[in-house]
Amino acid sequence: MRERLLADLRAMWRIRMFEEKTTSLCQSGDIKGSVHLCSGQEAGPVGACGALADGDVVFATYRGHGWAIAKGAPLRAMFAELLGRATGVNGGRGGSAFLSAPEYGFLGENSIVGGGVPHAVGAALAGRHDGSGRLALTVFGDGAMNQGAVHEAMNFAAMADLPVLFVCENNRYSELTPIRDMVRNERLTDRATALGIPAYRIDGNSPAVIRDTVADLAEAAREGGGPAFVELTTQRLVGHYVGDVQQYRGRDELEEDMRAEPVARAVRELTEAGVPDADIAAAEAAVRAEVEEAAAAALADPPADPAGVREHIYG
Amino acid sequence: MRERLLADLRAMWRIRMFEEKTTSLCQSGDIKGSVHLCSGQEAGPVGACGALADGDVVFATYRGHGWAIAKGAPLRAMFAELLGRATGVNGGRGGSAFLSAPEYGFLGENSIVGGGVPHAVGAALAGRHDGSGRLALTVFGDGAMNQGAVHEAMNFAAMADLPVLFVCENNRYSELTPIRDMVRNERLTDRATALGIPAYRIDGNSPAVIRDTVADLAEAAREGGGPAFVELTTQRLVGHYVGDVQQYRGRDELEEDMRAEPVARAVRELTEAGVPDADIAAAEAAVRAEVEEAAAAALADPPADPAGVREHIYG
Amino acid sequence: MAEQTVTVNYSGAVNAALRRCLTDVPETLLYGEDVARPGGVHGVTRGLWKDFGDRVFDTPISESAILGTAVGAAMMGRRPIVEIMWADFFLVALDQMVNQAANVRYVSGGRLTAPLVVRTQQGNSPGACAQHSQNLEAIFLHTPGLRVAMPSTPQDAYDIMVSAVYCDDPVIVIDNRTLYFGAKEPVVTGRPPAPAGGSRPRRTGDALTVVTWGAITHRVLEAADQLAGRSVPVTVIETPWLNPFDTAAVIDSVNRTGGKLAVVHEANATAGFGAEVVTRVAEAGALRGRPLRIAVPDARIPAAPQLAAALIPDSDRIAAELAGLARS
Amino acid sequence: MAEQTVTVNYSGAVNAALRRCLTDVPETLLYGEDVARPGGVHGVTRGLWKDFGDRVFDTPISESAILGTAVGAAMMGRRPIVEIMWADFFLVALDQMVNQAANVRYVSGGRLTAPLVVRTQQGNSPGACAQHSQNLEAIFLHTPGLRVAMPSTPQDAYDIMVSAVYCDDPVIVIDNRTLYFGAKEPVVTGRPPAPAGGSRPRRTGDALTVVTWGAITHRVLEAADQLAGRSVPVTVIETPWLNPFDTAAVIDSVNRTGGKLAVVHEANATAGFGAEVVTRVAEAGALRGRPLRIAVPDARIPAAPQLAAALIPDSDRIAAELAGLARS
Ligand SMILES: Cc1ncc(C[n+]2csc(CCOP(=O)(O)OP(=O)(O)O)c2C)c(N)n1
Ligand SMILES: Cc1ncc(C[n+]2csc(CCOP(=O)(O)OP(=O)(O)O)c2C)c(N)n1
Ligand SMILES: [Mg+2]
Ligand SMILES: [Mg+2]
Repeated sequence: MRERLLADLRAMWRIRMFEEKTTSLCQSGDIKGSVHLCSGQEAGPVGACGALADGDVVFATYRGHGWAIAKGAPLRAMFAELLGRATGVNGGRGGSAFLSAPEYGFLGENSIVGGGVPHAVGAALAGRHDGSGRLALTVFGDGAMNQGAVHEAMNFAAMADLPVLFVCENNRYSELTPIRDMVRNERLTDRATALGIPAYRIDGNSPAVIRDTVADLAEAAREGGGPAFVELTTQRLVGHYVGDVQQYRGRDELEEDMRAEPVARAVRELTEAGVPDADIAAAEAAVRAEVEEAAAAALADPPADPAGVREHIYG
Repeated sequence: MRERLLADLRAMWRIRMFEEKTTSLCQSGDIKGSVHLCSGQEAGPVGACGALADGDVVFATYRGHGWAIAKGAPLRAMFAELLGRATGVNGGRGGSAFLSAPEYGFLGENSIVGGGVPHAVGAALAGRHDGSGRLALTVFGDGAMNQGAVHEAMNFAAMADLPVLFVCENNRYSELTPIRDMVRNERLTDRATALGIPAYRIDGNSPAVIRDTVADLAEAAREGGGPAFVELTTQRLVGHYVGDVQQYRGRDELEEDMRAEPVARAVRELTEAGVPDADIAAAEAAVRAEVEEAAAAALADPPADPAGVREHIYG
Repeated sequence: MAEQTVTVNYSGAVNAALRRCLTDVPETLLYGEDVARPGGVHGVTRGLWKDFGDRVFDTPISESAILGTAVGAAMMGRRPIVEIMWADFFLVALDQMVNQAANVRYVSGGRLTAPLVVRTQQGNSPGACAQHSQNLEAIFLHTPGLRVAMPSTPQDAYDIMVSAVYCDDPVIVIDNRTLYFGAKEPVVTGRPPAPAGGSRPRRTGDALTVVTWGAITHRVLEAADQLAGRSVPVTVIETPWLNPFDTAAVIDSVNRTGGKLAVVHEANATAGFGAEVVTRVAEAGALRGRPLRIAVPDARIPAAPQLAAALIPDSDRIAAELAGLARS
Repeated sequence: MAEQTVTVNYSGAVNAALRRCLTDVPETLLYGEDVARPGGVHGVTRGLWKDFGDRVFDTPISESAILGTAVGAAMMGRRPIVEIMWADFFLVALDQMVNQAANVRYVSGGRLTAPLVVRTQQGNSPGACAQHSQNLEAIFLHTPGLRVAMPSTPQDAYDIMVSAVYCDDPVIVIDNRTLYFGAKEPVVTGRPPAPAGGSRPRRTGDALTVVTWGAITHRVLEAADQLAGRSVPVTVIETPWLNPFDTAAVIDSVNRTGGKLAVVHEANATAGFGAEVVTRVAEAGALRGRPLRIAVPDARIPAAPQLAAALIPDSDRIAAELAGLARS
């Protein structure tokens, strides 16, 4: 268990440090445009992807760096994508908010709220006919629950008994607006239940809890049980986008989030479990070195070449 | 109670006979294009509109003749609209599936499934600010529950505590497809409940039950209780559109529907209550005369004049 | 599949093409509202569900889910053929075509593709309301990444559907319901799929060039025949493929007809694709004098048939306006 | 309201216009995602919620509900001003503009109207992805019943917003976010609302006429100034109102510049509104020689700034192409 928690912590650090490095690359002007970080939400991708099989696919949102990384997208190619380098996972065309890494089963972020959710349902439909029986996981936010396409996609998956996991990362905010002000019934799982989809609201800051839940639901779905819905209660430690000063959040709330967030919590749990601080520090240093190295390599990569900018519009 | 039931029967006959006359005008070629009848579903408009106040407004679908008539749209102007006459409620521009009669609080049919539902929410929002406190009722079918705009509109009304009544006429079919095949959980009211909207599934073939329920919900909504949802269990006695031969429905089912439908049922109840057949027959004859007269007048009305066809595109 | 001539109407031709693709292309799926058991509200997909089992199915009234699942399934290697019952209904789910399907290949640099086909039908028919009468091809033609076709004959309905299914890009095939139950005609089936694109010279004459597409093509041909009778021979080029568009054939013809160009479409004039055709010819320096655009004026379409008829050009009006251009 | 000159940037000008309308027009409402308490993701609506209470509110991420409720509220006599945060997001709810708002007046024969305003912003900014970079005005311009404006200066941002609110038709006002935080300029406020329409002659010169709109207007003006320096004086007509479009002013100018016409827009070329402008001038018989269309090529917009820059015309490229036309 200690080993696994340490492994989870490493995996979460890779994402956290990727996001931190990304922040400084935004501030230095190397990365242009609006960037949405998942700092504080690392337990979701680490836990969920840990329960997926190789052929399974993930469809995420603009806040999807962590999901791409957890599915195996290389850090260097991820940095390169944000930096507009030729070596980026999409050669710089996707950018921070719309990148994909299909070779790793990461079928893409999406910058339209709810836009990628029906894609996951279609991927599961494809799996029924291509013999793979593939499971599709789609992750979206609390606010996306109010977008029509999400409702339609969930009902479609329920109707067709497709193996889709709908993962709602409830970080309590949609951009600058709290979800509690936008819904009358805050139990978002009720919406899935109403469609006949088994739904669970779980601790979104525990990779282990998430992994175990997703593993069970994935198995049920593969056996023909149809879709399932999981709400992860979590928090954003940073603004909606890099530069959002979050005037809309009180200090107490932020401090509470700092205590709850999965990285600090994993460190606490490991210490309590008797893992020496030195070992933890060593692990942290190792991950940081890996992340810095990847960023440095990406920064040294050649920029995407405008010469090819009109290729791949049509086949 | 006998008086009220007889009055309800008259009101339902006006709609039923309007639809029957419309059918023959389609068959004779006087009415062109696809026409959707509400035969079998008359209890909804008669019961619900009976519980609305004058300033309240109704937004319906292409299957909305009955709702327009129940709100007071004159039969002659309704026939004239379907016939493309200048005297039509919209001078022939709306037609069977997209007509409105704003003077009577009938804000329109809509030929886009779910398209009119957010309009009702907006009308209620307007009522909050124009001092009317107007209640808005929107009616749609079972299949419309799977359309994103309906989900969005219901959540919006719930979030803003707006006085909107969402009325779902569940006639068990969406065009040629049974709703039970398109959803996993047939309790459609669960979807409204999940959004925090009180929801009721009631006898859609009893004007009295519908009127009483709507009256209670309307009062609660006016007092600031926010929206409510009512599912009317009912049936279509005819095809989705005039000409639909309904191969997808078994004879037994149709016979059962014939027994359940509100007009025959009202006649039965009145007879059981001791109302002489002669009185019932007299009432029926009177309504038929009114409907025939209205149709004849509309047929004699001048066709809408193409000369004005480019007016009213902009103000 | 062996080449063979069958005698079918437009809807039979589409059905035959779908049957062929479902048979020959195992990756295909066919779904949409009422397309399976009911065989489609216009009967176009009749019988396919029986023969292809769960590859053909009915869906909820959820256009975003229909189109969105098609995008996802196509990303994973299927070739979904989905139906949007009326083109007007695309508007509740256009995101899935413009923001989603059109971006898949480009943004991934070709790592992903979206080889899906959307079948729809559009235009006015007597009594149809304003929400069931629009011609929306220009919206799709303004969207890089999408392919668009509007056949008007049973043979093209068949050939274009087959080409669309074999095409590796998202293709929207737009029928017009008034054509579905036209006369039966011999249709050659079973030929190898042609690549997307190409145009159809329907009439030849040196007075002017008319470019048109979709159901109104038949009115243009009637008009052309009237004019031929009045010894005003016009060239009619039908462009059932609008993307890719056969610009070269159009320019070439305009050069051969003294730079005189007319474009006829059922969509309303402003910002319709007719303007694009005129502009391409002008950019090529082939245009002489004033081009003629015949289209529905910028109004909504009223339900009463005589009102709609006052807006939609018929063959007499088309002939009169073309004659005017010929004289100019 | 008294006439007064304030010094504000583009976003301040929009804010001032909204404040004025909320003050003077009691029927107005202002809502959309993050527009109230947060003051808008771009800060454009900052402070309005504090001063106008529940007439200004935040909504769920439900564009169909935002636009649809605006249509319903407008039918009942309100003048809702709603925000679609990015024009790209219209595509999840276009039904409410094209099938709904645009039909209200026409189909009811004027018994109902839909005097709503939709504020949005569009276009590319460095690093923006393909789903946040489109220019979609042509879709709205192809829809009879809608009004469309694309201001590029603080004064027009103010004046056009006021005109839009007083207009009795649905109006879409499209900003470009790269303009929001430009330089502060004196803006005259409090003048009586002007009717929708009109154009702005920004430069005069007899070499040719350039028609443009939106943020790219500034690049066109830089190009025009370069050319003036090289004694190639061009006329630049900015058309911030695209519907109604000032066709007369454009034709008149083309006549005065030897029939030479260029159109510049940030939207991609094919079926963009530039083709409509070219066609109207050609139909009027005012076009001489080949028109010039400067636009983004038909591609998606990649995120990397240097890639997007290779597609979006800058002032040098515009100047070079205009010079070519002038020489032709
Ligand atoms: C259809 C659509 N509407 C609005 C937006 C603008 N937008 C981007 S992110 C966002 C908030 C989403 O909140 P949530 O779903 O909770 O996800 P989170 O950002 O919290 O992860 C909004 C409104 C969008 N991208 N797409
Ligand atoms: C957005 C949209 N999709 C599809 C259609 C085609 N259509 C018209 S009626 C209908 C069935 C609606 O069923 P239901 O909601 O149960 O209403 P009912 O007709 O039974 O009253 C469909 C699919 C449409 N008009 N609009
Ligand atoms: Mg959130
Ligand atoms: Mg139904």
